[in-house]
Amino acid sequence: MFTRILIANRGEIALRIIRTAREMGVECVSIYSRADQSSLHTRMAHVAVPLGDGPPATTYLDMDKVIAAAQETGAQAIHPGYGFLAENAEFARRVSAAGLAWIGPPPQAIEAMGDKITSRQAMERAGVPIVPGTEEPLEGPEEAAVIAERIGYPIALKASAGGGGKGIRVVERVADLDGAFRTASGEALGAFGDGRLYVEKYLGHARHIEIQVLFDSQGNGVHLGERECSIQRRHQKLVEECPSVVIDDDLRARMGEVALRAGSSVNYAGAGTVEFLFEDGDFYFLEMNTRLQVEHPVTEMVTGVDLVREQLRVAAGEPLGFTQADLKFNGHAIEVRINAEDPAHGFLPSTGRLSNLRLPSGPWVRLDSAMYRGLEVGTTYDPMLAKVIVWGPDRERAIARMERALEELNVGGVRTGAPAALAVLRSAGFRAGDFDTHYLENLDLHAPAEWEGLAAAAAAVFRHKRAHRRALATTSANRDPWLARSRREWSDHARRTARREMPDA
Amino acid sequence: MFTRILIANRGEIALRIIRTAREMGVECVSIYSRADQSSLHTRMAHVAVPLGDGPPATTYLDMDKVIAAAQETGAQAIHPGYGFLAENAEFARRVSAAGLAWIGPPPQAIEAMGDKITSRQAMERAGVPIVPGTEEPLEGPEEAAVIAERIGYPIALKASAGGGGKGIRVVERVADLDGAFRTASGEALGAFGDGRLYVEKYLGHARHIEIQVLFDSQGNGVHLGERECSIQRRHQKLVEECPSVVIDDDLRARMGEVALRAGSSVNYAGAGTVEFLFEDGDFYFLEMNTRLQVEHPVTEMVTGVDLVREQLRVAAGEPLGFTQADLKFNGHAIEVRINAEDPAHGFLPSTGRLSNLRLPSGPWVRLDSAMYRGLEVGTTYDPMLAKVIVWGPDRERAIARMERALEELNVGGVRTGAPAALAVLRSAGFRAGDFDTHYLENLDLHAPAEWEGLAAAAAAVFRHKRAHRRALATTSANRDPWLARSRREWSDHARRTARREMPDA
Amino acid sequence: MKYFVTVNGNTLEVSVVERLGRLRVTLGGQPLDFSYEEADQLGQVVLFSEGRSYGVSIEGGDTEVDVKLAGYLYDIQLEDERERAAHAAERAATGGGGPVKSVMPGVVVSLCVEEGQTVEAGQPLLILEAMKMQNEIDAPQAGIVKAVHIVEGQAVAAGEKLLTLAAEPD
Amino acid sequence: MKYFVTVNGNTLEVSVVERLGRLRVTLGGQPLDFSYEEADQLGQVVLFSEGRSYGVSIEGGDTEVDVKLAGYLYDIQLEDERERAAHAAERAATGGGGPVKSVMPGVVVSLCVEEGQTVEAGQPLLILEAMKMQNEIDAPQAGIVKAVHIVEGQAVAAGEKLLTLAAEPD
Repeated sequence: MFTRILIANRGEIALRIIRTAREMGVECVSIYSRADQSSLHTRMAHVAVPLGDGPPATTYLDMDKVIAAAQETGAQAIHPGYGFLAENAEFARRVSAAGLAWIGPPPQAIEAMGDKITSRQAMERAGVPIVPGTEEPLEGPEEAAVIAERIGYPIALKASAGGGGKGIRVVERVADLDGAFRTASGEALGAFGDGRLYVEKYLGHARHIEIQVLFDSQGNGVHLGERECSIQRRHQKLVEECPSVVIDDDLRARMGEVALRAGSSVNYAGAGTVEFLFEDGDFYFLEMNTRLQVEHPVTEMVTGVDLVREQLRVAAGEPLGFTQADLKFNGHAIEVRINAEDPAHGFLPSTGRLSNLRLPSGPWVRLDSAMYRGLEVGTTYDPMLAKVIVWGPDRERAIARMERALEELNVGGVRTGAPAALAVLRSAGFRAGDFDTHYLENLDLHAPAEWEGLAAAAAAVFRHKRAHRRALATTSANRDPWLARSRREWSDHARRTARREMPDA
Repeated sequence: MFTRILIANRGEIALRIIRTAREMGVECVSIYSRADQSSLHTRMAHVAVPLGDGPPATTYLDMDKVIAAAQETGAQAIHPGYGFLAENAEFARRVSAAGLAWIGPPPQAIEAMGDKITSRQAMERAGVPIVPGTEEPLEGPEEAAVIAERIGYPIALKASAGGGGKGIRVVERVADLDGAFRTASGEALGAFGDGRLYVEKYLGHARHIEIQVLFDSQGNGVHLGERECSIQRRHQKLVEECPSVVIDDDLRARMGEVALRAGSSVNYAGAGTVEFLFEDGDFYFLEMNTRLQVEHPVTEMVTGVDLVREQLRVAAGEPLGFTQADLKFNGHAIEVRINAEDPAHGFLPSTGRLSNLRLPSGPWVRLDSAMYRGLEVGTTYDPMLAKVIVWGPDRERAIARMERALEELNVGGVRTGAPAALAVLRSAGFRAGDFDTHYLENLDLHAPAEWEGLAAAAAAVFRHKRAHRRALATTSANRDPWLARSRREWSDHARRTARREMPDA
Repeated sequence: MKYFVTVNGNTLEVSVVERLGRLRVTLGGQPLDFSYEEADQLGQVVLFSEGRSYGVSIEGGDTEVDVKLAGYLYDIQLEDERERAAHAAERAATGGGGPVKSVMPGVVVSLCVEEGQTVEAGQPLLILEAMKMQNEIDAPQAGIVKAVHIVEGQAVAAGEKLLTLAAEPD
Repeated sequence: MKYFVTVNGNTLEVSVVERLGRLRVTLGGQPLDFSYEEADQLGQVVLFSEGRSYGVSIEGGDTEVDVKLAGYLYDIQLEDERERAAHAAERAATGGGGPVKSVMPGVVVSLCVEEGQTVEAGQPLLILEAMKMQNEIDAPQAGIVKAVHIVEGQAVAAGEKLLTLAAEPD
């Protein structure tokens, strides 16, 4: 096993990896931008390497800097987390060329799965079912219109180089095609440096179901069951669970077998996820994510397998050491992502300083979080601040536990998607297991009317007390005009420095 | 099921109960003393009833007030937690007499097990093995000396009415008997209002192993395996685990059977724990705790059973609905108690205001805590602030996970026993499973020499920076003597109020 | 003091009077059994009302307050009588139009309308990129684009005015 | 500034000099590669030393500091040169005796010695009840009880003087 690894990431996933590495006795090197110098991943590492003051392109995405940081600190391997350089085959190659181990699949597997179009072709050849649509990039909206006519509306325009919901637009009718093509292509160009799009039949009431797989470099592979990820907003997952209510043992075995075939066909190694659309008992290959996924904890809670540990073991050349038959699925797990966003305003990003944190804990509640009091949430990085994960012996109890955990959670200073997740958990359709990827779009996300009056009264008293405190301050300051001025100056100064001078406050 | 219950407790256990009740859709009434008005158990309840400003005797221990609070708020049942009124048979009777359900065993069972002496007699009749010693209260130290001569030193003096390590003294030789008798009796008188003591053979290298049992009121009973609680300081448990390395399936079944027999003999109902001393393959009945125990979470993590849920179900008259064969033991769990105490100074209590909290979380880490920033830790209540619980697929991984979690934990403002727990987890004897109830006494609890220099340098820089800040403040203040005075006055005022005026700080 | 409190689109009248440290709160003219205890100085508040207690979190300023209660967020706007009158006068002057503000910091990647153009409610006004997502900013009501305050490529802060709409003359 | 830093019973010499915002630290006369960044104002500090970083927590005052590092607590006493000289003089004057202070708040339930009595190291001086436990307070060294500052039944604060011991004359 490695004695020291570098984690080429930040936020909750960097912490997640640090935690397992520490438990394995493996030291961690963190890298950090100036903005992240007080972040938890910086504080919890054994060695933290500054990458300077700049946007991701000159820090977390700068391959030279990242590899140099590993070499200078004696790290033997690099874990990319998710996002950033996690699915960059060139980076994987350069890591290996630098004599370091890459904690991820072989670069060829990343490449084969990284391009939506070639991956569709490869999967078709491997006998994996796929959704009807194009495989070549579209020339323009006109070509999209022709294909849409053939496969029928609604269709989805997707970025060839895309992922994570960026550069995707659903088009219901030909009139919207031009505009959708323009914004999707622009977004794809901005996000991936590649504005090419392809088109696919849009399944109207599909569920998003994915299979976690794990391969060692000796060619052994197992699947760890499915994750149900249909609760999405803006094509971004919000609530995930394991298992799915629509997948029985037989279907799990069949989807697992197909997912393993997909991985084998590209000589996969390490942890990966094969995403499917599921509709009316049929499933279609969507894409393979050649990395650890945000929602991996629900699989961990149900199987007891630490996926990061397995990633490190596989990267160090160890065989899995267990077979499909050794894996047991126990109970039910749910994850809710805590994003800085405003569900009442179309999930637009929310920014601010985390001033007031009340974090959920207690029985069977897991918190994977990078939050701390004082954290500045801006728009430079991904808005995901934390994940709340719960386990229960069955789905009903897991839902009740997550409701309880979300009631305990309070993130002050920004708005988060947690109230929307709570609305999902309390909705009849979700509880009955009857939902698809559009479920959240149609849900009423207003806070319940029951407490409107109480909330209104509380807000009025809040303002009253603010005014009262201001009045008191003004009265005492007004006694002497000179004092009033000096106090005001001091007050600004105090606002910046008082807590520094009062470590015990 | 009840729709509303009252929780006659405070701290982490009140929160623990609130969490399960919320998940079951049962509303919670909390009671609180003036000192606890901002505590989490007060904030997280559906209804919180103030019991006035006073010591436990006039608040949490005042039976009239507690029962009145339940009646006034429409609670249908009372959960006593542990400590306070949990093992008070009179209270249990009065709760029932008031028409409320008692979430605990029948008063007769509490009584039968509450007196150490009568419980020993009852267990002897039921065929449960017991430790040699007296059953009658001692007349005085002279009688203790006579019996000690017969059963051999070392002996243990114990409070007849005792529990929780209070009123216990181990005596190695006759010369120490007088003093030990006096302090133990005084402590027992203070803690329980009853200074009577009994004497028992003190097992020199025994382990403390206990069996969790659960009975419904229809007479069905199951055991949920053992807990290993040998890591103790001052007769108080510090580290607990499930399972124990010395208990195999056969022994677990035998001890479970004996524990069930002990419970049945007193017509037990609800959750309870039968404590044993274990030495050289033999086990002796120590006592039965007729309540939920502090360390119950390790059993929960390994069995998946929510013990508080089962308590509520049993109290509501529901049958268990599962049998011994349905219970599966999965993996290994460890708990560390976070007490406000100073391991470097004989675990004496530590008091202060929690100024700086960094709480562990992440994969398979559970935190049962009543801590929040600003909490005043005094000497009025039990010093236990929180419990860290981890699960792992095996003992080795659970230990590594707990080490990681304790490294993440920081409780600023008071000292805690966490470093001592870390020293235990890292000691060769503990890792080998080779320890007894004296293990902790003989452990070197000094922080490792490795980082002494670094810590010394950090402390010096800390002082340097304090001095520097003070110098800066003095220099700028000295520019104008009038200003210096006003600033100093403001500064004192700011210390008290600045945070109130800066909610975003 | 009397406040007009808007929550979930409903405007409620709340009056708050404090006498000798005791709060008296009315909601819609009816007295409310209500107490308000600050658990810390960060916004954690314990409310007691009608025999129930609520551990809530309250943050904001004078006119915009977030109340978090039982996991839900109540996004609340407050006006006192003077502010309400001023806002009503302003609405009367602009015919119900007003500024369209950015709800988040971002960059204007594309402007879809120009000054003087008539727009329908829901029509895209511009595309704002934030956190690597392109977000369409739609017209909150039908009207005429009275002024455009930004240009393509411009970085805007949260709360910054993007355009001003005027209600269409009848 | 030079400090005498006592940790785990060892006294180390540390000097700290800050020039133009850069720290220069020596430990036992040897330069230490050391940086100190405050992560917040509550005591969370990131140390960098000899190619490693450490997320530590530091609390205390000028002479008593708790450094928490990797889950361990380093209980540290600091003296500067002036304080060290003063303490040495004090020890010389009292012959190595000094006050016995309470390490916790509690109530004196029983006093086991009286003024003028000779005590051995480890001999019980009094019993202090705190958090419902009776704690024996033992003599830290052999000596003579020079003064008793408390009476039975008295409540004492942490840090309060209980007795003063004087070293026994040779």
